[in-house]
Amino acid sequence: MNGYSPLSYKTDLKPVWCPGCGDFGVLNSLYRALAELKIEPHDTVVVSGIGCSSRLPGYVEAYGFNSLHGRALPIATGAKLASPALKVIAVGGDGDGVAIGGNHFLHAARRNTDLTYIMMDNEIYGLTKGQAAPTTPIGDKTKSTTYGNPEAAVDPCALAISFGATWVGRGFSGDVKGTAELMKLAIAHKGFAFLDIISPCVTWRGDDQHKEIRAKLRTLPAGYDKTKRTSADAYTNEADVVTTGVLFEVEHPTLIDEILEIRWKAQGDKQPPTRKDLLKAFTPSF
Amino acid sequence: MNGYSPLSYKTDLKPVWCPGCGDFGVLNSLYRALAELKIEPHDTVVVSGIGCSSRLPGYVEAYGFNSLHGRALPIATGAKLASPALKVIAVGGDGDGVAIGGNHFLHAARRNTDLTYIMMDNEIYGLTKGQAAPTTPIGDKTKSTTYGNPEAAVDPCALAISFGATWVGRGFSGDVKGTAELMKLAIAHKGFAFLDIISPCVTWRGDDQHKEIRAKLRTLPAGYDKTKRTSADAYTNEADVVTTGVLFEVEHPTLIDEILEIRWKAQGDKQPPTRKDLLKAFTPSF
Amino acid sequence: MSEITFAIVGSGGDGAVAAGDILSMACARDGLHVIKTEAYGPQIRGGESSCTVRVSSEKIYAQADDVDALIVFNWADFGRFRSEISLSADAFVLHEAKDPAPPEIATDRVFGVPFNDLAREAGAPNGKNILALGILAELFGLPAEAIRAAIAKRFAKKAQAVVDSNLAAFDRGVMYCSGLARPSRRLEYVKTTPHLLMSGNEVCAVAAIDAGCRFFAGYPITPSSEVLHFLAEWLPRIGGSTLQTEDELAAIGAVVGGSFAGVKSMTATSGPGLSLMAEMLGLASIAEIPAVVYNVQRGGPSTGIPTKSEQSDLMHALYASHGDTPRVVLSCSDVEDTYQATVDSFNIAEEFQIPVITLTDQSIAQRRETIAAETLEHEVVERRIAHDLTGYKRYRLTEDGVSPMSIPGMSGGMYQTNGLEHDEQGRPSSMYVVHERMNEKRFLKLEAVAKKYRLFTRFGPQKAGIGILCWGSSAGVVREAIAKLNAEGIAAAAFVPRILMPLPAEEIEKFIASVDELLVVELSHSQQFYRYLRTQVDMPRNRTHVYARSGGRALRVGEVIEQVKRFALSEVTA
Amino acid sequence: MSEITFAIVGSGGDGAVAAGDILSMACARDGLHVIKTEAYGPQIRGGESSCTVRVSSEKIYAQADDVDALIVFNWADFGRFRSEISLSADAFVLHEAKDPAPPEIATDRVFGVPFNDLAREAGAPNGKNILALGILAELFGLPAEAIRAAIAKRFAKKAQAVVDSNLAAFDRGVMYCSGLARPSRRLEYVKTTPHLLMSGNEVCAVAAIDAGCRFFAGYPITPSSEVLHFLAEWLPRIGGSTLQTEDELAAIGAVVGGSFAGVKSMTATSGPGLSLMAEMLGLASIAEIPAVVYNVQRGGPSTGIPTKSEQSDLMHALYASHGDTPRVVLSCSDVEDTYQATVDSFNIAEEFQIPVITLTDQSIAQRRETIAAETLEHEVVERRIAHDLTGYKRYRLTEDGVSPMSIPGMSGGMYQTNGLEHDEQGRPSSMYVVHERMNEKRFLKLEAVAKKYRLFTRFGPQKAGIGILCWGSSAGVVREAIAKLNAEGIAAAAFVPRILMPLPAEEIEKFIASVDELLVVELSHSQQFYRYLRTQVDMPRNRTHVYARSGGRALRVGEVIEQVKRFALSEVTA
Ligand SMILES: Cc1ncc(C[n+]2csc(CCOP(=O)(O)OP(=O)(O)O)c2C)c(N)n1
Ligand SMILES: Cc1ncc(C[n+]2csc(CCOP(=O)(O)OP(=O)(O)O)c2C)c(N)n1
Ligand code: SF4
Ligand code: SF4
Ligand SMILES: [Mg+2]
Ligand SMILES: [Mg+2]
Repeated sequence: MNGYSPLSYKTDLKPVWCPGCGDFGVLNSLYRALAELKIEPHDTVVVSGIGCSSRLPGYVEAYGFNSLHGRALPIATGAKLASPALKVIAVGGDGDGVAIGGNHFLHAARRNTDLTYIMMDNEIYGLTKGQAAPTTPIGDKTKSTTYGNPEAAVDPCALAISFGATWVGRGFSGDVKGTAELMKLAIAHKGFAFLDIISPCVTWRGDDQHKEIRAKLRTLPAGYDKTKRTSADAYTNEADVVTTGVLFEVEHPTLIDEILEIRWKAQGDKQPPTRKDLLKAFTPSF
Repeated sequence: MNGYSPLSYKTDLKPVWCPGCGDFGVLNSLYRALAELKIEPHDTVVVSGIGCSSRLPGYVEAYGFNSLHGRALPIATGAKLASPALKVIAVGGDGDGVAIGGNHFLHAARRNTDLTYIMMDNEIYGLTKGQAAPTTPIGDKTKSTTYGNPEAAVDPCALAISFGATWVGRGFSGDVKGTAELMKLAIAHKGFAFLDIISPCVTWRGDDQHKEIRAKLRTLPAGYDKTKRTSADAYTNEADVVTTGVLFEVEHPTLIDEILEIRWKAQGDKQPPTRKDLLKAFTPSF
Repeated sequence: MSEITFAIVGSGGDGAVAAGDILSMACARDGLHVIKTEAYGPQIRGGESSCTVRVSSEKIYAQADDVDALIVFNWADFGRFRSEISLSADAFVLHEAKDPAPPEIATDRVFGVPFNDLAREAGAPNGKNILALGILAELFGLPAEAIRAAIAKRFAKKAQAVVDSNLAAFDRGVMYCSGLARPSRRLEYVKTTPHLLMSGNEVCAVAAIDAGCRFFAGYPITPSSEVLHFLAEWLPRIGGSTLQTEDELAAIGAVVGGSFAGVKSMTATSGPGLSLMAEMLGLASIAEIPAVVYNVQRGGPSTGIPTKSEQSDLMHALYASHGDTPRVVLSCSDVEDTYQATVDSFNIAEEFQIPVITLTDQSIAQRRETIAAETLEHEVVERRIAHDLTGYKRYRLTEDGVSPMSIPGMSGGMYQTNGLEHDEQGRPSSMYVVHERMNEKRFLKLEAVAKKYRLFTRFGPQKAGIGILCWGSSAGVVREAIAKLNAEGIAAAAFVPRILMPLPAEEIEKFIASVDELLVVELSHSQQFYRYLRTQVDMPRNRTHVYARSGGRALRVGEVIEQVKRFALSEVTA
Repeated sequence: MSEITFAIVGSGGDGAVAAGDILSMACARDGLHVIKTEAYGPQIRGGESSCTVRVSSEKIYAQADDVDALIVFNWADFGRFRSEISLSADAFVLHEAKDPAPPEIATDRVFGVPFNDLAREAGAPNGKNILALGILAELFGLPAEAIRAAIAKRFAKKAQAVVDSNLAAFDRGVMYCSGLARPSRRLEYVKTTPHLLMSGNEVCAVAAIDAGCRFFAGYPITPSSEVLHFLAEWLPRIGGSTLQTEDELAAIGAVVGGSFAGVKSMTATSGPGLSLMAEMLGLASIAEIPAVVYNVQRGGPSTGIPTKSEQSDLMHALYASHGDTPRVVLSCSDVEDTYQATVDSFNIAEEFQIPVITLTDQSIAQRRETIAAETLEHEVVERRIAHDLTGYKRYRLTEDGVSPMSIPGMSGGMYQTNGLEHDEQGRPSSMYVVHERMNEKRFLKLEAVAKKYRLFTRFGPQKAGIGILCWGSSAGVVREAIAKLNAEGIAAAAFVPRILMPLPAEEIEKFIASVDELLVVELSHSQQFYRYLRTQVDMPRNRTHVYARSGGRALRVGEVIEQVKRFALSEVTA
């Protein structure tokens, strides 16, 4: 690869997304972020689940893994732990991450796993043609909620913070440049970084989504203290506005830090154990 | 059954628990709470997962369901939705509920499902002989963490609140009476009530657990505002103390409310649909 | 029998599928038999789509092998389906005149039609699909009046002008034919009473309601989600409810919970979901809780090909879950049969307190087919409830393994149900004798099911030179192949077990004895059906042939006939 | 061969298991062969426990059917195990004198011993178990010096007084025997070089390390957790790591991720966990990612009987996951064999980029057995890496179906891996032709595995009147049965496929041809092994017998002999 331009991260696979889908913006932001951070494609792994959004790895010049619905994070965790030098980015939909994958989201965040996790949040199940997601507002009519969604929506950012993520941000796919900046911060963060990107599904949530969301956008106030868990309370689970920016950021030892620490405690710079050491507990040496 | 005494809720099955296990206290509190609330045993369903603690339904005179590891809540949800007149109580361990069952915990709470969920929290996997749970403090040595647990613990109460539970409390198994009072409130609550009961595992966390925890106990201050999500922040994820009491309580429409509302919207007091109505979309009537 | 198969190919806005819908509904109204399928390109929306409608004067059981009349709005779109759409020898092709036909297509039956211009002229710029219907109706003798009525109905909610302009487009199409050559065949039929037009998924949902299902829990997945959609609309109207769960683990869990609480419950899913349900199937089995799992097979393994058919979830359905885990597996052989299979599934689940997996596949579940309303009737069986609760034992050993059940809310019926091995009271036990006896009890139920549910179909002569064994969606194709072979004078027969677990092995052996050569037909690369048959049936070594291939392309009648001739005739004549 | 089996039964504090440990280690040191098993009552802790140690001068392959010497500290505790412990005809029973033997036990070889009083006298009030060892050593000719050394080692970390008092208790036991009758048999042996004493789970963990595994992800579950415990201690010492995941879905997910990233990875589980892994197995299969899943079978279905053995996860291991999903299934026939099976599992997974399930069961996984250190050696095979990356295609079609793999970090090797059906580049495709070809590719690998890995064992004469087919833990018992039968002059033989998928069907057919009657032996109520054999092997209708029963009780040598005699001799002699 010569140089790092957004275009150089593009594969020759044509996205399957609907015209107007927010995920195009997310993809473009990612190209930009990778280029500006000069990330080596071959040191990068992009893992996704299943959903419209989860098709993204096929469009990024990197090692890609379009896996199972809800299981991007365990696979990403395994790749990172086995090979810590890799840059591992998990991506996927809100259904993928908060419905079927919710438990992995909780535990990957809790462990402060060294991953970037980008959620393309369209408040719906796109690929399966428009059923309610855990992010779909209560009362909304969808394919699976004929009389209005009976269930309260959750805000993935609020969840991420309560799960223990050490970096949490929100972007909007319509703002390619702003979202690219957020991605750069998320990717550069040491530990579990979660970025919720509002990425409209024009097909199942209506053509007006882009306009409606744009009207709701606002940014964090000056002096916002992103190091306090409670700070984000006012900017998550919002009803009529959508606040973008870095909602939360702290430094904690990461899972890789802990693993290295464990290796050190276990063996340090001593000679590696011999076969004899390994079998000692089973050997009747008395 | 004649009268409602704690003893009348006892079955003739002998608990398998170790002498000194905290779960005995939880069981006794439950007998008391059921008796004092005069709950009809045959209208009650107690569902559990798998673990030492999940053996509890066998010891309670009620319809019991000792199910699968991590799946008590979906089963409880199904039972409640299918038959809303039942009193459904889910019980189980911290591993059962926060590790393998974490996603169901999130979604049962989010839906404000009309369930009481009692967690016997011993900060360890008891039944499988002492591996770290997601509640085990960071640094602790267990069977699976030879060099100290690398992962940060989560507080189930903090999670429950962020998941959307409408009643959240914490008790201590050593305080049978106080815990029974909390259980009574939890069972009486309309919606998803979560009660975390610190219930020591003397076998894998040490004989001193009871004493140590007792020393850390404190109660909520007078004037504590349990209706604010943020109030609980100071009393969850605590390091050196354990605060018992009702940490959070609000009123929201419950899942059953919503289901009834949907039925009303769908049919109201109109005549039930006929076979013809049902097949209308498929009938070429033009 | 007079029949014609139409295909309309276009892009998102071209209305290919809408035209197929209108055509199908109109034919259904006039008592014609229809099978309608759709196919899409990889784009989530707005990409290529194709809609195929087979219309026949008599009952049909499968899609047709070949298309007799093709409408192409755009050859680029057609390219995507080139490997899926096969044209009959005398196929009539009408394409947008501005987009000339590629040379390999061009024959004397290929005509350019200025669809767009004509539609615009007719005052319906978006109505070229309707215009095409007019052409087809006129050329092939389709029920024009019914189509016009169907058009009016379709646009009834829009302004009258929209209705009118579309009708005008239709009429313009009819008129346009005066300048066109005539196809070699026209549809000949007598108008009769209307049929219903339904998909397998829709039939399943209606059957579930009829069987008494009042609780549905599910997680969306292609190609089964329509069951969730339908029941989300209808169950609340009859006092039931649906729950869209967080995943399939929860879906089957909620079903087990709902059923434990006494309400008939089901879930619907496809392969990936069924894989996630493996553990809970085992719980339902050991805890003896009725549960119906309707599984729509698609191309596998893993995410595979979600929009296409295959018969490769069979082994998983039969054996998923660790341990010795009895369950019942039924299959649907066509849309109509889905009704019986679904009601039977509930009946068996409830009577025998056992999980039942109802296997179908994308081709049946999502195609629309005409069916007679009176075929949607079936006896409903209720759970055996323990009425005398003195000395009640939930898992009492009985002759057929079924222990009457108490339901939460029944005073005196309290018990503990258990995923651990347990004694008659439901108390955990790790004793071998208890385990062996309870395994026996649980498997006894399969014997009782086998006795009561002899679900199989046989086509063709009682003695035959070749006999085909197949299941599920292959049955319709095989049935048509048998009819053709018989008409040619070839003595071919087929046996279709509609119940797969327990397998009607004796009946299969009788069938085998009644034929010379044996051919197993299935859409599974690893021969799952053949291998499964072998577990219980002695397949004669020297006269058994297996035709097993991957799914992803519909099984063709011609393909079956070719196999039959290869294995039967070649050996008979050589 | 000289052998004696001891059982010690007591409550939590009685030290029955500790005594068995000491005895086993001591015997191992002096080159004796030992198999040690434990059993517990339902109480989580402090309940009844029993420890059985079989000691032999020659290699042994299974627990013994009967106990020759029994120590009972408390008859109530013994009651729990009554159905599991069978006493040999001349069994020697020593029980606490204060607790008189129940009448059905009392014979002239049953003696009351004041264990508690004697131990107190010896200054070791908690040492009655050690005292019992003294008695056993003296009566049965056990290696007393080794036992004393083992006692000293056991208490080495405590005060010297503790060591001394325990040794005193041992000596008091030895002395006490002067007043006792003598048993009819004593152990006769020659001291040789020490053996290792290991459980199947421990051997698996060591084998994984030897095979190059550097990443383990798992979720605790009985009876497999010891693998997690061992690797959590050792992998960090050699630059690897373990992850205790939130559930089994994540465990197998992390393994797939780790392996994708180029590191040999494994998980260990038992039935319920394996059920949860079904979907991800399919992903590993279609995405062609090496993965090793070590599965310890226990009583099923569902939670079943977690602490006991059964061979009933077979069908699930073979067929779990929807779709046509190739995988390899290996089995462990004893503790020692677990080493070969585990290393082979990694070798196959890595070379053929396929998930491998290594099936064992509780009886092998948790019993401790003596093994010679030199048997823990096996060739290690590495993954085929794509070194020339020009025009690289991750899923290139090759002769044996294996496409060399690039590893993240390798420049120029980038590709997309996919659970969707895909072309050679890994790009999603829903075309039939691609699907069929890729199915072929994936199943080709099984043929290549079959050719290279002809893993099976055969015991007994080359031609036999009866041949037994069995697998896994049944093999050891059958092997001993065959030896006894052969010694009796009965020509019995056995065939044990150590690789189950792909099945060495040809070899099995050869075996069948070499015997008159055929007997299938397995611990699965639903005859999973027999049914599976039938999928690929023609089992002769009139000379095949199946002995399949539930697990939960160990298979006995005598049970196998009885079956053999029933099916073979009765027909030969009648
Ligand atoms: C185990 C399993 N269950 C269900 C599905 C079907 N499915 C595919 S994508 C999807 C949800 C899509 O929603 P989301 O994750 O929000 O992604 P989007 O399409 O909206 O980008 C579902 C339910 C599946 N592939 N696998
Ligand atoms: C699917 C599955 N995985 C693993 C297990 C093994 N297992 C049984 S209980 C348990 C955890 C016990 O911990 P917890 O839930 O905290 O209950 P406790 O015993 O501490 O009361 C585990 C891992 C299982 N039964 N099923
Ligand atoms: S369906 Fe929605 S989410 Fe999916 S590609 Fe189309 S617009 Fe995007
Ligand atoms: S192991 Fe721990 S949690 Fe389990 S019964 Fe014993 S003390 Fe209680
Ligand atoms: Mg979405
Ligand atoms: Mg616990």
